[in-house]
Amino acid sequence: MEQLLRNILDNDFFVYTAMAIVPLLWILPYALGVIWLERKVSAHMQDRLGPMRTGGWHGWAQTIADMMKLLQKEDIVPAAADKKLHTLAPYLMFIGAYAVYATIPFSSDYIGSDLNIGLFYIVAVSSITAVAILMSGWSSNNKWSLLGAMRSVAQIVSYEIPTILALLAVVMIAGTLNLQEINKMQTGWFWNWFVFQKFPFIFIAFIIYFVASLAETNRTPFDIPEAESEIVAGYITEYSGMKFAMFMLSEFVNMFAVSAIAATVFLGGWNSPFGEFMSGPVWGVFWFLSKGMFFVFIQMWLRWTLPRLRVDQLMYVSWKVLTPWAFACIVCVGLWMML
Amino acid sequence: MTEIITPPIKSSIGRTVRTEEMLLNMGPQHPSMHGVLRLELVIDGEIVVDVVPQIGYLHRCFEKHAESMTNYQQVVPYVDRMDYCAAMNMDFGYVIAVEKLLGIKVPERVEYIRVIMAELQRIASHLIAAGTYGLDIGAWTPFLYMFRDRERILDLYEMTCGARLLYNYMWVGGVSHDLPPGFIDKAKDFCKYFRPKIEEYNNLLSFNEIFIKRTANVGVLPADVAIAYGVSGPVLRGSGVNFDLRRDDLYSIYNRFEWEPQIGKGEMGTVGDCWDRYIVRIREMEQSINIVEQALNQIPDGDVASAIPKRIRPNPGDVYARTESARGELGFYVVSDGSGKPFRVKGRSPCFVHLSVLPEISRGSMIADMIAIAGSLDIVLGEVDR
Amino acid sequence: MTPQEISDKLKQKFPDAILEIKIEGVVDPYIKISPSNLKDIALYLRDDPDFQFDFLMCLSGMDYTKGTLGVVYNIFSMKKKHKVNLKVDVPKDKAEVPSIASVWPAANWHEREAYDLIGVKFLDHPDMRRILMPDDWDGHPLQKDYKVPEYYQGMKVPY
Amino acid sequence: MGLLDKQFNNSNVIITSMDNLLNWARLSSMWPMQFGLACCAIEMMATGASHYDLDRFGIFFRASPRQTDVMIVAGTVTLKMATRIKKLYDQMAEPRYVLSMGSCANCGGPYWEHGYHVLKGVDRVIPVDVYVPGCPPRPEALLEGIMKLQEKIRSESLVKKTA
Repeated sequence: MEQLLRNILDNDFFVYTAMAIVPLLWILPYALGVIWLERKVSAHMQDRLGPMRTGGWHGWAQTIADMMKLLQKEDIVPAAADKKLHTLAPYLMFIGAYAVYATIPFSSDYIGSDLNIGLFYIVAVSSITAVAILMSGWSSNNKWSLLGAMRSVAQIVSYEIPTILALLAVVMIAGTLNLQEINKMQTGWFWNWFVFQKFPFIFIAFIIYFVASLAETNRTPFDIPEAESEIVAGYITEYSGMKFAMFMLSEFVNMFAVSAIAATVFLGGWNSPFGEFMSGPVWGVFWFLSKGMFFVFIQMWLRWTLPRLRVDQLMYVSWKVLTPWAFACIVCVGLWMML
Repeated sequence: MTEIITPPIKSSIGRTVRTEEMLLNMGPQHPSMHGVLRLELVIDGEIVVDVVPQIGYLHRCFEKHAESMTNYQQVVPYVDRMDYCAAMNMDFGYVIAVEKLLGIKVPERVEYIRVIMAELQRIASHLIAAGTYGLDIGAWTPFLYMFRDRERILDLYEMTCGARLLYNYMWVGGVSHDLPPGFIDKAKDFCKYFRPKIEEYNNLLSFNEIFIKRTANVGVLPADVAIAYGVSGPVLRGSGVNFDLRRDDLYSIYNRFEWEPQIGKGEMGTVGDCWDRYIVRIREMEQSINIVEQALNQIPDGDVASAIPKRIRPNPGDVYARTESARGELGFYVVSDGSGKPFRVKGRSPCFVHLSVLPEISRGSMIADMIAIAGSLDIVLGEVDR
Repeated sequence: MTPQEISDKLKQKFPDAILEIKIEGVVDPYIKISPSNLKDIALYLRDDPDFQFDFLMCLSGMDYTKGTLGVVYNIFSMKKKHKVNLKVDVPKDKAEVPSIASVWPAANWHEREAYDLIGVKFLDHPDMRRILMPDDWDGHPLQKDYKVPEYYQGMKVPY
Repeated sequence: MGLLDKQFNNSNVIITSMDNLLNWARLSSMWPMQFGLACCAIEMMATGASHYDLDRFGIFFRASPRQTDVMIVAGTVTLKMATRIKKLYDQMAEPRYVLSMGSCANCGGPYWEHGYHVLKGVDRVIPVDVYVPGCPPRPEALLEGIMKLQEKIRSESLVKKTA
């Protein structure tokens, strides 16, 4: 991909901006689609219809209308708020979610930048969102958002540990942090995906990763930072108009990023489940996106069925349940590899 | 303000670290405050140090209106609007009080119609209570399912008295409209349709692991504190006290049906916690279905408006009559000075009393528990503020 | 216990406090007592083994329009399943009644409401404030001769 | 500036199509504030539930006043609550509308005569766009009120300040 661009426009700056634009081609239509999908999925789960009137068949233009309405909204910055931080926070949140796409392999040909420490980079960058949330919570000078920010930072920080440990279990087998290599190791039929290697342990690591990723993106049952019923709207209470849209966008982008990593590391990103049949660079993109969307759907499904955990129960799950189980998986995978 | 004076902290920072509780106004506009209730929370981090409920945001001067009406019948619409989630039970309470004052007896058919309507209203009100309780704990979907089933009850009401929420249906001495043809088998279909639905709610919400974790052992209300605070209804029965006005202080014809008041047994935690109060309401719905089905089978014929007095002029005196509304003991203290106008009507509202218990059982809990306890008391502000 | 036995036992324990007893000819029998020793009558009703009145059903303030205000207590016993109604009358200008919030905590909010709407002050009540009306509201609305204010904080009140 | 005003007065093709687009966006995604006062709030919840489903119109209940553009005043506004409603209205972001649901919010409703603590109509405190009669209004009446509000938004224009 990089070579292709390099000989079209030889100047480095243009090449890298073009490379940065490519994930946006997927993210923006995806965001519009998934917000509409979430409202339709939640509606049909709740025995109702969801958006129908906007834009003809089944309200497909609902998210476009939402975005354009949010564009017209007055951009309120509370009087006593810290103006610079308040306006910077949503964009920093989007950066945190968007930067992860740099090293996610969309297909065998296309990867943003083929870092050989891809996974390490992803885990490091995804903690920017915690900084952005704290910034938004503190700067909007509102008790609700302060409470929401405190809760969400505690949640994200304490759930990064099970995430990393679960990914570590896979890295032990793969032997490399480069996501393209990890993917190449999982070619062939679906049983040599990593999820089914060293059977029970990597599967448990996958479950731990998925549960921890729910907490990373503040999705139910861990959606305590923006708990509607407890602290009004958490750290986004004081945001209106475009900044609120940026927060919503980064939440959904983060959702896909997390499920993309799960698909790549555990379920063989762009490998087709039937070996040679339907595999190749273009089919690879299809397989990768469908696995990603499958996880996004499960996250939506969980959101509309499960109630919400309390803050201390949430911490209990992270420290007392997920982390010990993750350590156990690593030890067992290590023993398995030794014997 | 707790001042941390432990030497290590003091030496490390060089001055005392002053921690301060934060006064948080869970204001009249709050998603889970069931209407316009303001809770002044003094919180230390996540722990609620003290709660002061501020009410009065929906005080609609019911007692002043009751005194200014020219006739006892005209008070019924205002009584509907006291607890708008259970308007039939409100009518029932007021009408029983005035009939006791007048000393008149209503025909059999009217008694049966009133029991059927009151019990259906109890189911509809418990559906709202359990649905919004699921919302407070964070589960969105049960609310929608429960409102879908509640719509079927509202269709039954619409058939009979034309209104969905506030009916002005039970008059002093009778009811405004007789049951329309086809009501009885439509109500029977509803009972058959609704029984398996309770099982569905149990699988979806009541025995959901996270829901139990969020509600068991939270906001425990011991039985003697409950009685001292005058608590009644599902909240009192949730604390294990087997007391139900429909059986212990008999009014109307509840002794002709076999049903069993449900009490909290502390299956998921201690007796009297939020889960007990919630499960008492769910199981009470089943008992109400039994009552409605038996009443539908035994209902006699007759004219419903025969005993409605043309001019109500009770001789001077006062009466306190109480009935079991969906939320607890609803009492009306009616005083008459011999003229046609009521001299004074005081509504004793169960939610008003339950709200006074709230600070007692939520000190030291967390904010999320605070919401769970307030939800489990099932408070309707129209009745609290009257 | 029947209302007759209750009132006789009370009459025998507090001969001077009982002003009037009415059993027949009334829908609900009641006992009118003098406000001064309301507190110990209440304690006696609650603690006496064969009374055990532990459930305060209702406490309502009354305005008897001839310059006298009043408070009516309806009390019930969960264990013995019997009721008693007490009435207390006080002059309008010095409307003070001892508070029984310490005997039955249920009375706490009811007394605040009676003070707020009728204007009967309750002595040594833990938190004697208005409960329903805004704190800066003047007058007690449920009194028969109450005049509705023309404006409240800039908002026109009457229609 | 004079020239530019005249230029824009006769709203030519660009302005009108821009108007339609912006109005369409505003009217098809109205986010009301998640708060109800009294009996009308129960009817509003029933309208939001599956049987009458407000979500079909793109209506999504938001909890914080900053992210809402419609304030549905559902129920009796008492004097103690009126100051709060004024504060909530001021907190809402600018293109905002008010839908007064129920006769209590319209003119004091059944409490107009003896309600010493009831505000006789929410339009004494905040400007109201659409009044929905009824006590409580049926869900269909609320939906009709919302569609009336949508018509009103459809006729708004960037240039000419409509009534």
